[in-house]
Amino acid sequence: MSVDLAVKLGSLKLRNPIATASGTFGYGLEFASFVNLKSLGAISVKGLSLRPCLGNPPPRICETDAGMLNAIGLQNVGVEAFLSEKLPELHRLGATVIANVWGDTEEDYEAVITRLGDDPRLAAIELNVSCPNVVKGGMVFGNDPQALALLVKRVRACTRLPLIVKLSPNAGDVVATAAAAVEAGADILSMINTIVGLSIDLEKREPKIGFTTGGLSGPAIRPIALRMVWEVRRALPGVPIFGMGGIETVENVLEFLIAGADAIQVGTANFRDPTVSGRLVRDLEKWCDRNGVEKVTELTATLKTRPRPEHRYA
Amino acid sequence: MSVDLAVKLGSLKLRNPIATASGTFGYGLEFASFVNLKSLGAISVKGLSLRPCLGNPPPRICETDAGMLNAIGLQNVGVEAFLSEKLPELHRLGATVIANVWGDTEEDYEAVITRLGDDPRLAAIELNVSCPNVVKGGMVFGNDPQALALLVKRVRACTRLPLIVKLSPNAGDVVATAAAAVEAGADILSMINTIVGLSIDLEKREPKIGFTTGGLSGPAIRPIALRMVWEVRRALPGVPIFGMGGIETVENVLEFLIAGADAIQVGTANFRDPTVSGRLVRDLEKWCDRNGVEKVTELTATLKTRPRPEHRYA
Amino acid sequence: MAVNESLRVIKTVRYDALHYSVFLQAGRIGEKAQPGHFAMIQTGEGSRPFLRRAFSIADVNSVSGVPCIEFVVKVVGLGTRLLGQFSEGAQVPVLGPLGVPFPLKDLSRHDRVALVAGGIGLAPLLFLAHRLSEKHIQADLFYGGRNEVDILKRPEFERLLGAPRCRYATDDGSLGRKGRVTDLLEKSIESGVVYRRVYACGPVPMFKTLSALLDAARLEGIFALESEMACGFGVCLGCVAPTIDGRFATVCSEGPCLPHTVIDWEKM
Amino acid sequence: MAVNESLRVIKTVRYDALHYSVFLQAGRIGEKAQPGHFAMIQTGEGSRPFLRRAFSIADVNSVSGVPCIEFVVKVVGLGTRLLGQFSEGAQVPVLGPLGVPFPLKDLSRHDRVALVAGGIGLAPLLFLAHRLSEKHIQADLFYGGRNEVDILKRPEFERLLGAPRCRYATDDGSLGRKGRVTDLLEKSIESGVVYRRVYACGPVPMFKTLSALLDAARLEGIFALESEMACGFGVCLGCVAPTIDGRFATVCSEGPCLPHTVIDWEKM
Ligand SMILES: Cc1cc2nc3c(=O)[nH]c(=O)nc-3n(C[C@H](O)[C@H](O)[C@H](O)COP(=O)(O)OP(=O)(O)OC[C@H]3O[C@@H](n4cnc5c(N)ncnc54)[C@H](O)[C@@H]3O)c2cc1C
Ligand SMILES: Cc1cc2nc3c(=O)[nH]c(=O)nc-3n(C[C@H](O)[C@H](O)[C@H](O)COP(=O)(O)OP(=O)(O)OC[C@H]3O[C@@H](n4cnc5c(N)ncnc54)[C@H](O)[C@@H]3O)c2cc1C
Ligand SMILES: Cc1cc2nc3c(=O)[nH]c(=O)nc-3n(C[C@H](O)[C@H](O)[C@H](O)COP(=O)(O)O)c2cc1C
Ligand SMILES: Cc1cc2nc3c(=O)[nH]c(=O)nc-3n(C[C@H](O)[C@H](O)[C@H](O)COP(=O)(O)O)c2cc1C
Ligand code: FES
Ligand code: FES
Repeated sequence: MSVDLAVKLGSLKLRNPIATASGTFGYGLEFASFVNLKSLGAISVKGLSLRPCLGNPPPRICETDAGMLNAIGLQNVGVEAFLSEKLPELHRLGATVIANVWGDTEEDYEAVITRLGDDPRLAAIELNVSCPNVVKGGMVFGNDPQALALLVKRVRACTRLPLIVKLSPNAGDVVATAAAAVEAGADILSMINTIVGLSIDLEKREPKIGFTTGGLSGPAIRPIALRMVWEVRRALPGVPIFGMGGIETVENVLEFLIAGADAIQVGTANFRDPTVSGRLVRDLEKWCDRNGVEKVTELTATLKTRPRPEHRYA
Repeated sequence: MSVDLAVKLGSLKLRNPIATASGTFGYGLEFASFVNLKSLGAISVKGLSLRPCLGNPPPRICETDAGMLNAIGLQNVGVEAFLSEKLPELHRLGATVIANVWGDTEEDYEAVITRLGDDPRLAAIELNVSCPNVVKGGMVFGNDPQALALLVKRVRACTRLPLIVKLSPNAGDVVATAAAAVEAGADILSMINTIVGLSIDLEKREPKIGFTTGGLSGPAIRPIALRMVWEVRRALPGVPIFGMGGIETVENVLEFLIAGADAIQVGTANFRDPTVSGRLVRDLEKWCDRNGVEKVTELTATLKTRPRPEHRYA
Repeated sequence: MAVNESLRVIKTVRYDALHYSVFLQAGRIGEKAQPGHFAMIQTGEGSRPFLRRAFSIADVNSVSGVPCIEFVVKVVGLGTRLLGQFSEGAQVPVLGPLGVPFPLKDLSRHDRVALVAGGIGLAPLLFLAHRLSEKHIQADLFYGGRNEVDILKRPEFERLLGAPRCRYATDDGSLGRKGRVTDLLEKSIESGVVYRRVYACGPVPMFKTLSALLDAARLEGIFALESEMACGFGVCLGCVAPTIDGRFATVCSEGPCLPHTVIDWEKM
Repeated sequence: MAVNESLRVIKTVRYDALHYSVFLQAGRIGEKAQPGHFAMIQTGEGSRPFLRRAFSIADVNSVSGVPCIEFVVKVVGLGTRLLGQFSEGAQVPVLGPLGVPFPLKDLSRHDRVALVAGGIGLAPLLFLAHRLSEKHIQADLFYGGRNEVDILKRPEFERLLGAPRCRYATDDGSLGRKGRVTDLLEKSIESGVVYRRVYACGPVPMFKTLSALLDAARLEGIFALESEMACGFGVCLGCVAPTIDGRFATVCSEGPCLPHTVIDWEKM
């Protein structure tokens, strides 16, 4: 097999298009015995804040049909511990690391990104402006194109690393937020974060999640995620995209590439099977080989659509 | 069993809160051998337009994880044939009928509702402003609070029947469209219509749906639908709501009632099991009986939520 | 009127890795079934597959004295795989009989008809062959597949219709004539046989060729169509096929058995 | 280090309508397992249930010479129902051994410990009882349930620990003392028995009562906690429990076996 799996998202070069999604792959190291971290396109680590964050009180997760809700509340070790305890080991293992970051305010975002600076052990910074499980910050930026543009402009000045902006599917018009982020300086878009959902414990008449609502992820949201990737690709054809949402199989990966993603991130599937990301790299290579695809980039954004009919009446 | 299942949505009185959703129950008559139509709370018929509509070219449906996509394109027999061929028989069978209507333009909506007028064989009119599978009309109204308000105001003048406005989950802020509809004269809200999704045929590199995108329905969207019902109920506590989205079991029904729906509509589940709606009525009665609930309205909007924590840092 | 019932799995017979017959207790569906009817079957527990799957009723018969409906199935995905894995005695939700069956009443002993099957399209034609044989109507079978393995139920067809009346075509020539099944029918027509009606079931490319052939020979064709279905009884409007008068016909309730002249084959 | 492997179902033994043991081929997980460890098991095919389910390793033993891991399961929903329905020979994805096991090495023959089980909480304590018995450490079992049917594996516990050391409590008095299992332990402590350590597994209300009891008696407790889990190895941060120092501890990787003094029982 001599399939070329390498992809370029602007200046971000990945050995293959299979990355892992923030919050579903810990700090990467926890998966070292299940996946050769070096074999992955990239690893987006759990969302980092300036100070260690405790997260939301439990219950934080529940299962739904073909998916799950979570409201972790961005519990993380903080940027200092990440730099001193996690990143050196990730670097030693040859992982391509994306630092996913967040804050309550614009200043918080600036501070954490400034702390990461242009660290050469990082491949990119991913701005989480779309977490639905926090009271401040998070989705507030992601759902308002203007607030988002201001934020992106400010943080853009804090690093020379490629800047990925992770979009919220909860905004009405994902193309509008995408355009605002790009206009303000985003190099790459990643999409989608989780969709706000609710699930109820009948006995208690309480939400199953302590935070009341949680973010829906998993195969249930895949058609929605795929549609959004396609919409944004069509509207902004030159902007590189990380697609995600319910990816579990190589067929799912291919759907996202064809719809317009340059690379993908595997999320919730890592919980169901911790070896899945490594297997998807191998399956993708095999699929390309069997189907005469020499470079995986041949597939990107090749969806053929038909013209849409207007109503016809009898 | 002497459980009182009756519910009131404003002036719309139903013998129980189990209705069937437009587009998933034909014109009702097709189900007469599977369900005693009189035993249902109500039947919302397939979306009617002034003239018979041919719908979209196939393929129109495909399966997804715990759900399906459809882009039927509102094929229907037209309001005349409905009045002459379907409604008399529905009326004879004792069904409580909701006429779901749509148009390409405001004038179209007005015309079809004027034709239905105050027909005493109808219990209510449901305005579909949220169909994602048409080029004109449909979702264009549903996603823009201002356009929606103008439309609702105009059609409100055309009938004295209770007016239900069916909301789009594809708008960014469902509370804003809900408020606009109510402000403009909607008596009842129904939610949610399908969520725009995409699914791809890998062999052909074409969308599985001829219209490219389709509306996602079924259990996959239930957590999202439930969250939206809860949000709107909280924001507009006095406005009656028909909740729907992935309802299949009595537990699902109860979730919606507790979240804030006064009644529910069963959609895609009718395809998986044509007898489901009748069974849900019986199951609801049994559940109430077993759990000491004398009136089903005791359950409505009884979700107990906890205060949401702000971030806490270590 | 269709019935929604839970039917017991009586037996499963495997022909090869991809094909099998599953026999379900006949129930009320079996009593009502006619050739061309189909059923919607919930092929797995829980929500995978999410929708029921459509299968032609391939025969109504009996297994050790138990009245059964037989389905002949080709594995193409999850649903068709799971349906073959039910253990004996399992209860399977079935909705049927559905659709418009093959027209049959107007045939008399003097008529001769043709059955054209492509691949798994044999299923409804098998049931039809049984009824034709009971009615002593002469029928020629033209049955095509990719190779010998695709040709199922040969002994049964030959017993019902007479071996000389059964002709086969395979893409690789491993059974019968090498080439398309429609070539067999064309030969027969050219040789002067007059068919009162041609019943067919198979893939769309076969239907297209056959349709042109029938038009040229001015023969009546009844095709049993397939389509992705959600409900199976005309309410979702998901299964439509374009008609020559510019409408969309529901394959499940206006079909599946339709005159070939109704469909706009150019748009298929 | 946890292993992700596919293990064969060797045998399933039903105790009653709600309880059973399933024996899986031991694999590398069995080699590494210690009392208190658990495993995440994919209990159904496809996406229902969507997430794996957590089960304590209840023993590592052998069935007809095949090394096995045993899980003792109570049916409470879909996953626990399906796990009991696999046929012999089915391959089941298992991730394990996971979590922090019970501390055991520091015990000597002179120590006496207590095991407190509530309901299905017997599972990790059964494995512990095996190891304690091998090490000849004296252990008293206090085991509570709603009724006699809830009390599983009695002969095995009594064989391992000695029948007089096994005491039971049921809500309805159908076995042992009527009342709470913690009352049994309290009696024993009051009678002057000194426990080097109290190992416990059961529902949260039991843990709360027990925690207060241990605090009052100044005894060390190690509790095997439960929680809803998505990953089972510390990456989703979904399974946390509130700690007395105001943090949230991951039950799957900081636990499941934790000193009772770590958890903030008021917030549970
Ligand atoms: C009226 C009717 C009668 C049928 N009779 C038979 C029969 O007797 N025996 C038999 O084996 N099959 C029959 N089929 C086809 C059968 O319904 C499909 O093979 C089945 O739905 C595929 O399900 P799956 O889950 O295995 O495959 P999926 O995983 O759903 O799909 C696998 C492939 O099959 C295609 N497919 C899916 N559904 C259909 C469908 N309804 N029709 C055609 N292709 C489909 C998909 O596009 C895909 O390429 C019939 C179909 C119809 C509409
Ligand atoms: C570390 C650990 C060890 C366990 N060991 C055992 C064991 O040895 N034997 C055994 O029978 N069970 C054990 N459990 C509990 C077991 O994981 C749950 O019973 C199981 O996940 C329920 O799945 P279900 O699909 O049957 O139920 P569901 O349909 O998911 O839920 C049914 C009910 O069970 C509750 N529930 C769901 N998941 C859990 C969970 N992880 N913990 C507690 N309650 C839950 C739900 O809130 C609901 O009320 C253990 C749990 C943990 C965390
Ligand atoms: C438990 C959990 C935690 C998550 N935490 C984060 C996070 O910290 N930062 C972030 O940007 N996204 C986070 N996400 C979102 C995922 O990265 C991803 O966008 C989403 O889950 C959709 O992909 P999936 O369906 O494949 O899981 C989290 C998702 C889950 C399920
Ligand atoms: C095949 C199909 C056709 C539909 N047609 C209509 C329609 O004509 N008018 C309408 O208001 N909603 C229509 N809907 C939306 C449903 O009424 C319902 O809002 C949606 O499917 C969510 O509910 P469910 O998940 O229970 O199906 C249709 C849905 C499906 C699946
Ligand atoms: S399958 Fe629903 S209309 Fe034909
Ligand atoms: S279950 Fe995922 S962190 Fe514990």
